[in-house]
Amino acid sequence: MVREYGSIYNQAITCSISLHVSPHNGNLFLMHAVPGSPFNPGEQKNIPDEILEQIRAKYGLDDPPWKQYITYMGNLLKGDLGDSFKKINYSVSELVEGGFPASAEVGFWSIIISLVVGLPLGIISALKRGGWMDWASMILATIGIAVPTFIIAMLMMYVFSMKLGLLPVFGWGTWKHMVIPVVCLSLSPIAYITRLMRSSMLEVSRQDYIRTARAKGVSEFMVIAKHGMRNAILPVVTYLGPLVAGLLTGSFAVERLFMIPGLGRYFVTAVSDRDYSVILGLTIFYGAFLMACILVVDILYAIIDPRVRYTE
Amino acid sequence: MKSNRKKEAIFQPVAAPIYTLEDEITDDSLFEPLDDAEKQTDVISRPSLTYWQNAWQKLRRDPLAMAGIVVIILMILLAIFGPLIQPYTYDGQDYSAINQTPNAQHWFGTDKFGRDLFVRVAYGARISLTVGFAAAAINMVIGVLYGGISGYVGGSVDMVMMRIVDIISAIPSLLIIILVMVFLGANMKSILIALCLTYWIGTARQVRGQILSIKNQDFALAAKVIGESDFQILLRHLVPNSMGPIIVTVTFLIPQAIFYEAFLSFIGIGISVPVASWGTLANDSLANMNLYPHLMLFPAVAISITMFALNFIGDGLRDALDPRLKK
Amino acid sequence: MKKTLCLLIAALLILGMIAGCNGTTQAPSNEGEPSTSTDPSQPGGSDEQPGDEPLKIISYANGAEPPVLEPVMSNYAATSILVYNLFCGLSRIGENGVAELAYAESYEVSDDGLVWTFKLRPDSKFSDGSELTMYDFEKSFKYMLNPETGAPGNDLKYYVKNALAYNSGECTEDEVGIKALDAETLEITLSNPTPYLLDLACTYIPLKVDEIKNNPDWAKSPETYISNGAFRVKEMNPQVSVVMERNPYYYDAENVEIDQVNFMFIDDASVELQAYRDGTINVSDNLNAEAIAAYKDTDEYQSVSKIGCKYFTFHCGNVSDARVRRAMALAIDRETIINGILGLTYAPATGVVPYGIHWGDQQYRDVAGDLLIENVEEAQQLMAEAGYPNGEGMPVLRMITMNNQEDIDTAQALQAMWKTNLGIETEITTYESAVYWDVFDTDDWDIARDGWTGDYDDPTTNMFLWEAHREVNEDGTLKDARWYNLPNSIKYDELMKQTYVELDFETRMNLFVEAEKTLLEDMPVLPLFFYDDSILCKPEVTGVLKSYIGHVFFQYADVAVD
Amino acid sequence: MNERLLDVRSLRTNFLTGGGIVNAVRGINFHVDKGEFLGVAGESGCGKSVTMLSIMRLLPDTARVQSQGILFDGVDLQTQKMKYMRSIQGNKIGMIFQDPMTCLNPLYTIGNQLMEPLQIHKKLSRKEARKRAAEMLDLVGISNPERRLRQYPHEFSGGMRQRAMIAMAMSCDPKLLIADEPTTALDVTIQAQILDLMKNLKQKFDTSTALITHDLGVIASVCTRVIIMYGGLIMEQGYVEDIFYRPAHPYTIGLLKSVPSAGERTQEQLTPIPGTPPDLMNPPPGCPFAARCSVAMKICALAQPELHEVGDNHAAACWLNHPKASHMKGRLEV
Repeated sequence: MVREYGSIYNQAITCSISLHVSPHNGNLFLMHAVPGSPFNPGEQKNIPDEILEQIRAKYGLDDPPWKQYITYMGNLLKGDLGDSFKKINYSVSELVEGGFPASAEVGFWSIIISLVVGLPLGIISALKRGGWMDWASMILATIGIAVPTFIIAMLMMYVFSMKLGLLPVFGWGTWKHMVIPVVCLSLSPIAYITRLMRSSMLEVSRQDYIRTARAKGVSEFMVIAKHGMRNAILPVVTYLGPLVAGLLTGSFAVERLFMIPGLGRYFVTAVSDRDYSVILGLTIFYGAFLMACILVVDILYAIIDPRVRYTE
Repeated sequence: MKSNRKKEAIFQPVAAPIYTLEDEITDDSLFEPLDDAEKQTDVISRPSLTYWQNAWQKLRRDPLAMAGIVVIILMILLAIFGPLIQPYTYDGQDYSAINQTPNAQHWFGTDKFGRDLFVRVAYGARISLTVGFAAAAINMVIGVLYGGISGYVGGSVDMVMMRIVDIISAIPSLLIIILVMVFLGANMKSILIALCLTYWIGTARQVRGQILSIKNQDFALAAKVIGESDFQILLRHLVPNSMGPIIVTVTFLIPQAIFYEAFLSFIGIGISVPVASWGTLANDSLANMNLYPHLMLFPAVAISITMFALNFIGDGLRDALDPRLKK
Repeated sequence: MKKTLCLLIAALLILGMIAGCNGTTQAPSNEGEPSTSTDPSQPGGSDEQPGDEPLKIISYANGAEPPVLEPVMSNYAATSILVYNLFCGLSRIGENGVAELAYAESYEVSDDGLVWTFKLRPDSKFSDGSELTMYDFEKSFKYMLNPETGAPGNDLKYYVKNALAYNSGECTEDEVGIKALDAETLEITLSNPTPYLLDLACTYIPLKVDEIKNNPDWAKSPETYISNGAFRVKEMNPQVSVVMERNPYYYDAENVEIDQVNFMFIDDASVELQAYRDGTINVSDNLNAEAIAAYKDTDEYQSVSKIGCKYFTFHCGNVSDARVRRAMALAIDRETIINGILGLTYAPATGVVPYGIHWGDQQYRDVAGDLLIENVEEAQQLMAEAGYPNGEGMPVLRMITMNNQEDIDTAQALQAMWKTNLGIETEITTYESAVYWDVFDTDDWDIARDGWTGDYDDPTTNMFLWEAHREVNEDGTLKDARWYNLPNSIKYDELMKQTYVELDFETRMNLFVEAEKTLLEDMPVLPLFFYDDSILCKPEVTGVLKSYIGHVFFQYADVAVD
Repeated sequence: MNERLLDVRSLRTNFLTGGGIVNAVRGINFHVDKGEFLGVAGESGCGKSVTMLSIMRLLPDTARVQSQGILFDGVDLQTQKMKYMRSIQGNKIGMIFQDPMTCLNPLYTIGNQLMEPLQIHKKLSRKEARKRAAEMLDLVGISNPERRLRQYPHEFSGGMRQRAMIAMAMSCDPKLLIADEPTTALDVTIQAQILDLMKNLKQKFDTSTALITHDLGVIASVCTRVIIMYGGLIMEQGYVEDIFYRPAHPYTIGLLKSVPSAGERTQEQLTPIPGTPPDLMNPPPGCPFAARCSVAMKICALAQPELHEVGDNHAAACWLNHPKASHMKGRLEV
């Protein structure tokens, strides 16, 4: 069996290595084209320019981009992602290791919830098409897209922590802190998964093999759960790869609002601070993570759909 | 089959036959041959509708989709005529009327500069809707073409194209956008270009997946047999058949474009002050949301209603465009 | 066969869950003492031993986590608040907010005011009990100036002889005007007499330079973060909080009531307000309009004037007519911008030197009087004189600002006021802070957001900005305000040079007033407001000192623990 | 008259569509006896598939079924709840469909789908079900069944898939096998093999079979009795010989003329029936075939003739059988 998956494995691994390196090359030159440098006076111009030049020289920002590229590639091969320009003496890998568990935890639970809520909603609204159930789940699913996350976050904070006092307002540590962020994070994927599932379930329930299954006396539940689900889940699986990568590496808005010590905020602050090594480090980390998720999705797809295994 | 109460109306009562073979029929004329006139052979009972008319009929009967269309029309009217109804301009400041809650004079109240919120929301509609629709349309076209070609051609081309997609999605989009802004300056054009550089990836992936699964179905092979060019097959057969997921992703693109525009404007890349879009209005009001809730309420409600409307239209469209789906 | 694959996937997932779910592991750098992750949601930390009397704890928040926690390498306000609670220099800001001697027991000044000799307080120690000598002071100052360190450094370096020269590599370490004659005495030679040296000396802190040199990660873990101030580092939770405990080896340790300070990092001001309301923090220093509106009239609200002035700079090359600049300065209503639009408690600027700078025991501003009085008619008349009656013929002016809410709102208010009062059209462009100052160095703008917070209680801290020598780069090209080689700018420069050598207090102060008047005649800069710093303290927290440059000191504070 | 297995009395099935109500089946009575091989013939759209699906209750939600009774093995299916129907679907009544390419779930192995009815109805363990499934595959003529069970539908050819379908339908040795155009999608050679297979399965298990097709050739080769349907009604029913040699309904005659009789080398002209089947949205009052019948009379357009005995177990619904219409009968060339 593993032999049969061979084709997919090597295809995915070769391209993941090739991908690994390429975004980061693009990135490096891209960054040097963007104006501004990591060392700038910030709020007020209280550092004379000569000192700034000095600091930039110390970090080797003055030498031409291709030279920096070589030095960067040098230590990359040694596994050192370099130090952050902004957070002095913190290496990028330290930042990533420090931030990743928190982001992963929130991301992981929001994936679970978006699947646990999204899939059934999609199926129900497909089976009861036109009925009030279809209506209700579609409206619920649309909330995820229509209402901006920060409004939902603020409302939930207002209701659950301020008024009812059930949940702490912010901070990190116990599961209670995760409830609102996870809900905010999973609303949008729920909307997407519900719609995808509804659309593909409608498609599948019209197929002949569903009627054959019924003609075999298979119970309605089993017809949907066994025969219907497996076929209908395929488009959702393709969407899972990028979704998992995106959620597990944290979201800027949610982490900033709920003070989650995660990775999400670095994706944005690194760029506005022009913190080159953090940007590069994060891109590589995200790139690798994305490839891993896509690899898992490819394998999952092959497990579910035998036809994919055989088309060389 | 559900036996429901309307059953009788469905089945007309079986009328007793006026003649039966056994009884004597006196009227011999009954047995003259039926002349052709009376034989209406191929009578057309219902007008045959074109594909689009049929879709429109189905759409018309979907209440949610209709409500959606009405709301979108309202929003467009608001965008065009809103600023004209009120005597105020979107940037006219009036320090005697700072942070007023909605009243007769200012329907939506005023912001901290005393600017009329109704006019700003109406003006914001112009920007947000154009950015939303334009970005969604462009991204859909790019995404569908890219995904379509990648899915249809398959093999190593597909692998390469998909890896390019992964590379682009790995590069932080903010970097690309700041770069665009540097060369093109902060205005609507640069936002659109920026949004169109990174947002078509989702559609491309979805369309590729769909095309991959339907490209070797019979109708596609049949089209190939009658000599249609690959491009024709892709556009006239494969893409219309993957309308479902395409519409789903498009209804996602619009809100993402609107919120991202707000984020860009906030970090100084999007539209410059004092022009405002729904996104920036909502962002600015975040700071003192509890003090002046009305500043947050109206733009947020405007965004949400439009998104709800778009999504219901999207759902209605998806069902209507699917010929096999009987209502 | 297929089963094995499913197991593999399942294992991966479970692994992910375990990795995810074991709560926040401490930042890997904290291998040392088994620090518990304090749950920031209940103040008081988790290490309260049951039974002994409750600890006096302050939970303080001032916006996002500062990028740098090392004292030497930062020019961020948030970091200096942490640093000046952990470290203490030769002098410190006393309980009444004025500089007083700290680790220096006494000092003499040579009659030409150039050589100051400080005597170290006997048996001064670092927070790990190790000996603190004047050699540490000397080595710290030179380590900070050393070009390799690449540190923004503190303000003393502009005054000490050869300090700047050594910093730019023009001379060796020994020529710098700081020498430790022996373990107890330190001699500082200045480039010119500076009566307010004690204020500057507060920011000049000693470090264990040898340990820092061989352990660059010293500032990342409590064991290696050795300080000598009122508190020392107990715990570090990246992106969440830094916890400090009383430093027993501090020379003034007995008078420090507070046992522990939790520095919490909260990005969002409205979240911080909520945290203050439900008691998670008892001192809040990042107030938004809503917080000010809610607590302005309660005694929990304390406001201190911060010696900083928010102003916009004119590009005197592009906006060359002084009358137009004066008109634009007079035609705006600062009061409405501050209270109506921004909802803050700044004071409208009536000159360049803000409140908080003293003239003897009075405020300089009260003595010098209001040199800038808003007057729209006069402004319109000036515009007419300059040839632009209500704005006709005026080009559209380009205004640039940073992308924070206060700057954007201020810019919009100015834009509208100039349009209504003077008919002048302006166009606002916002930039990220990383890019702003690069655009500021170019010439394609007319009005630019600027501002300055002084460092010491003397008018020069706010007025040196427009001295001639700052206007020119080495290669003679004009810089910043481009207010150079004009009759008033030359007169302003002479006046400022005299203040450096004038020894009599009164005449020196009047020279400043004279200089301020000449500056405001030409108006190369448009003063808007004088900053003030407001904080919220819970009723049971007293004695939290906020200095005139925005630093917060907890060593004089007390918490009524019932 | 041997024992009745299935007795359908005035079955009517309508569909609610956006455009109106489609009367797919307008009241038909027929029966299937034990061990009989019934053929149901008719053009597409005459309601033959809908009839069978109505009996098996496999129609979509928009369908409504009404009847005076669907007696199967003594039980009136019409009144039974879904649970009972499920217990006989696949168990007592097996069903085969037209397009083998899409009738099998592409994501499950043939074995898995084959064992499903055995596990549900016969409560067999996985091992026993797998063994029984292998036997069935062997029975329907698929070589080394063990390996085949582990394969997926897309690894089977069209013919083999149809055999698998038959194996699946016959796995619980049902009393009645309904085959809805089983051979239409297959080419002729495979078609003949499938028909032979069905024939000897019938002999071996003595299951009575209802074969639905539009191809009279297929009916001639396997069926014992035939029902000709048109416009949702039964035009004629009877033994194969009666229908083929003594057709009593113009539609049947028309059908026979439009089918090339294999074997004889004649230059005989094939004459198709002009016109198109009636619109079932508002069906004609009289005989549905009246509009296309060459010998139609006025009465044909007015009233619908019910089935009239014209021989031993041979009936036709046509006004020609009325004594008064004898003069028209002459016009009909057989």
